[in-house]
Amino acid sequence: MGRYILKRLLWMIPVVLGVTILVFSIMYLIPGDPAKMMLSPEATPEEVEAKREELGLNDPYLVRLGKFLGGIIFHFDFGDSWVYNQPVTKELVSRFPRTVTIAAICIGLQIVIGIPLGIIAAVNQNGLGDRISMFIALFGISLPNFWIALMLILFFSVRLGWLPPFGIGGIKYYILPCIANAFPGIATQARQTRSSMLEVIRSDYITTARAKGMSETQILLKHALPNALLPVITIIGNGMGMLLAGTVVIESIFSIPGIGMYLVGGINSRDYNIVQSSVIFLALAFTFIMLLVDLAYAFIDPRIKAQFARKHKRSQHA
Amino acid sequence: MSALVEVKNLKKYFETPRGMLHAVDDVSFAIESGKTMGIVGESGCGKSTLGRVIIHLLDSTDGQIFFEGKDITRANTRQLRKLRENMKIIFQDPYSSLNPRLTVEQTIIEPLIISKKYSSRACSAEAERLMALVGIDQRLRMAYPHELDGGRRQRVGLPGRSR
Amino acid sequence: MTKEGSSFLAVNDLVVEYTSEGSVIHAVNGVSFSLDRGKTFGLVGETGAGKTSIAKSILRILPDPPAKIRRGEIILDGEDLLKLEEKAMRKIRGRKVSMIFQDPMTALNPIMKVGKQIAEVIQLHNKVTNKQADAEAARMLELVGIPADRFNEFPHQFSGGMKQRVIIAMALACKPELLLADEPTTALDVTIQAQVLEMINKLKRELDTSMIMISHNLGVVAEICDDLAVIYAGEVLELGSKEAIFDRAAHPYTRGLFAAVPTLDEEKDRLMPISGLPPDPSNLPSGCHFHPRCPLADEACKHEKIALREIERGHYCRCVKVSAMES
Amino acid sequence: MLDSSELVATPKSVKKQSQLAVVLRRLAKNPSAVIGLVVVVLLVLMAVFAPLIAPYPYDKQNLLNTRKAPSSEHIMGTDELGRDIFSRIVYGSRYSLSIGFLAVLFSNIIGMTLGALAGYFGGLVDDIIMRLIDIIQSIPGILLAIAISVVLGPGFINTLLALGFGAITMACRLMRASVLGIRHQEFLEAAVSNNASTFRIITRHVIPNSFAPVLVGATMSIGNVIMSAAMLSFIGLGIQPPTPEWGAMISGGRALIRSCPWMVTFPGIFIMLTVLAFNMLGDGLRDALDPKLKK
Repeated sequence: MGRYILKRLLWMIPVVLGVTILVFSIMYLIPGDPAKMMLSPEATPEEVEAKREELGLNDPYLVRLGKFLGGIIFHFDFGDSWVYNQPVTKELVSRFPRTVTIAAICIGLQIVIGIPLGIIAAVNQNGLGDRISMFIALFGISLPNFWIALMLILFFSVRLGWLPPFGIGGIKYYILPCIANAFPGIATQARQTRSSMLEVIRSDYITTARAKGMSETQILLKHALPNALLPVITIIGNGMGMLLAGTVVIESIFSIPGIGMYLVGGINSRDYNIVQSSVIFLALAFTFIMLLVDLAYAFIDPRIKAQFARKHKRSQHA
Repeated sequence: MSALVEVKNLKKYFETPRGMLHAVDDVSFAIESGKTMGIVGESGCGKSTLGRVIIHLLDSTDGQIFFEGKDITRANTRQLRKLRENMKIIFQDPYSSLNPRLTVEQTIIEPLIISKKYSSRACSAEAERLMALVGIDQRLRMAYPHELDGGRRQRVGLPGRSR
Repeated sequence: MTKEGSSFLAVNDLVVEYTSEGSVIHAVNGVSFSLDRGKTFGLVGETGAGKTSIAKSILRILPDPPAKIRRGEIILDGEDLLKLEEKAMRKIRGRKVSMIFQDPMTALNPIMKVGKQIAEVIQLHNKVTNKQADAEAARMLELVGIPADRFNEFPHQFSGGMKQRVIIAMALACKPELLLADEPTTALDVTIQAQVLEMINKLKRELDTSMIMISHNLGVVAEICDDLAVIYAGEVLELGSKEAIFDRAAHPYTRGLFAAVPTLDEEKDRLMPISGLPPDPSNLPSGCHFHPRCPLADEACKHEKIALREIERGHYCRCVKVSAMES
Repeated sequence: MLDSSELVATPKSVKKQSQLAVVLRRLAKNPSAVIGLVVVVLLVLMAVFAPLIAPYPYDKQNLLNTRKAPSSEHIMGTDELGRDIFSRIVYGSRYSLSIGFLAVLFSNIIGMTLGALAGYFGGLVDDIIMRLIDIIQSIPGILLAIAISVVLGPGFINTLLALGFGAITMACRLMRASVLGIRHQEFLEAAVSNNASTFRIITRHVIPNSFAPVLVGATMSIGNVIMSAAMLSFIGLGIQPPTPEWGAMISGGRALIRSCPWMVTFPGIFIMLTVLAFNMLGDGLRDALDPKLKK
């Protein structure tokens, strides 16, 4: 098992490098002169040139990439923001916990609500429960989360005044953002859990279990669920990607000072380094989570575990 | 009369992560024209690989293959084109040997079209003849594989002749 | 093989229908047979004749939509299984009656240890501790020729033949009185097929298990069954002891089946296949279902239903063209 | 498990059941797919005939009645510059639909080619393509789009490229998976033994049998792209006001959510309707093309 973990960790390095280089290159290679974009349109060419020099935009690609990568790898420093010259890393690190809390709550909701919904829908396929929950789920994946957020604010804050429309504080401040961000995730989780369950329910080993005289609930718990949960874990991982991206918008609507809001700020002020670093930071967080998902998958799926356990002597049976 | 097909010390090895796999290891035999040769063995003993090597779906590692007396072991693409008009393969699993998106007629005339020797009118006439030859009902001409059972699918795979 | 009275299992006039995309599929059309304790009964027929539906009806594991048992009785040890409610039926599945499936590759739970899957059925039907169940499961593994130290391995680490042995061990773990074997060797290689059949036979004798063997392979049936029924389009066309049917096959369909099997001794250049194809189960031909493909068919066969007649003691045939045999 | 061999209904009269006819017939039987298709067609008609449908030109300002609630005159009210919201939504459909179609078209063409190459040839080609896809996919789609569109700047084409780039990965994965599925089918070997050229094998045997899941994926991703485009406009990227893009309209109305909520509500409803229609159509297509249901 250790070998598998090591292999996955080793594989992380090229991915992390790849992500960083990809985002850096996108920001670098695509046309458009960042300096000109940042300064006001009336800026004279000299001013633009001075800005380019100051930001080191004239250095060749490899030099800039080397500096940027070096900064991240050796002392985890994403450099300074171009507009305010504040170190970006400090901001990212301080804001990261808040973004992660929202994402974690949303993943929690996605698991606690989405998975059972999917299982119930699959178990009584084409029944009333199935039709209703799947219709709601279909809605769920079609609603943009920023619009849900605004509708929730409109209803719960403006009309009813129960919940604060923005800001941070106690639990109350997290309710609306999490619902808005998690709703599409819950819907996707329910739909995909349902199709994974249906796939399992139709397989032969379920008939074998029935032929053994097991009750439907026993079959569901001991045979159907374990097999169906494997693909579901990957779905949770992907859902995390959507959530991290979703926080960008949710944080700006509810003005929650997370990385998302910082990124949107960077966009408005055309501060390339903030945008670049925030995207990379979130992407790395996502990659790390996907690593955890992979490891969880390997830990649960005996086929992968067995592949790497075959080296030792077969365990003596009692 | 020299044998129609002769195989001398034919070998086919596959590299696998666990070392060299000797799928076909020094096989020799000859088949007279019109005769049927049975190759019997348990699964995984290399029977299908042997067949695929002989008709050049797989390249041989060593040994020689003769067809009508000529050495075709290292046939180039042009020779292969000619050869493949005389050698046909019928597969084991009727459910995966037919393209699910082609009708019975399209499947039968596919080799005819490729050989470019038949006009479209000649193709459909030939298709009709071949269907009768292998005992497929004419009204199944436009049927798709998923509408046929195993037996009929094998018959559709039979003709495949382009001469 | 008596019709009623002391027989261990009696299936009477079983009718099973499937509904799919609007059309009704008549899979089983009034099948009746019986089986004495310790004997093996063969169900022989082409693919799609309804053999599996009969077996699944006995164990009542037909998928309810779309399948439906319209009519009939299945009397096991004097008790009609179709009348039992689900809880009681669960007591019987795996304990009194168990089943071996056709495709070993998918019949085992891929992420559960092989030994545990056997121990599960033992614990289900007997008040035993985990350790006792595991020990019994290990013993069953040894019984089917698998070293007990592979108890903790997973299905993907076994070949097709070995998987089928695990399934057999699982089916026989609670010493069932009736074993349903649905083409257990079809997915296996010939040499492994022989080993599995030989093992089933040995265990059957040791545990005095009655068995229903489903197969489209006459060789397998000849080797294992005491009596057999030839099934065509969900109906029994011929029923009798192995000797009666193999030596004095009466129904044209049965004779056609035997003629279609290549034999090693005679030099034959062309096999004698039965022309045509099994009928469409959603609209079966009237009268004798076989008449469209039957060389002897005439007007009489085309209209009324043909009854199963006893042409010889214990040998039944559903064909008007077959006269009673002077035994 | 239904024993499929017992259900093989031999074809009574084999009418000309082309693949397309079978799929369309099954699609028609699925109510949600039909609704989806109808709504999509209506939206396309609305986009095409926008000038006829919209009561007012989308940019006509009327400073006399700004921020008006929905009334008979302005069924969806007016915005802070007195422009009729309904007209802006009608015109906005042009941007949303065209971004959705074009981005998915562009990304699927590239994605399918890469996927087919990776799946069919395997080996080094497969490794290189798939490692690249892994890396691109480890950046959540919208973040990638944000990074690209920040640099490219706003505008229709830039947004289209930004959203299209991310969608390449899904199309590639789906195509590769289904090509791998049929790669070892014997009918491909039969094609080789019939002297079929590689090009003919790919175009006549491989692609027709593997494009189904990609088509389903594409239909669903049109909805996602439309939603992402709205999100980009919402955070100030992508298509900018005064162009009547739905996301930008919602972003515009955000500050006035208390006083005139209709500015935010109606565009959102249309986004939801469009995405819902494509998703319903996608679900319907998936069932209709599902090989298991083929028999």
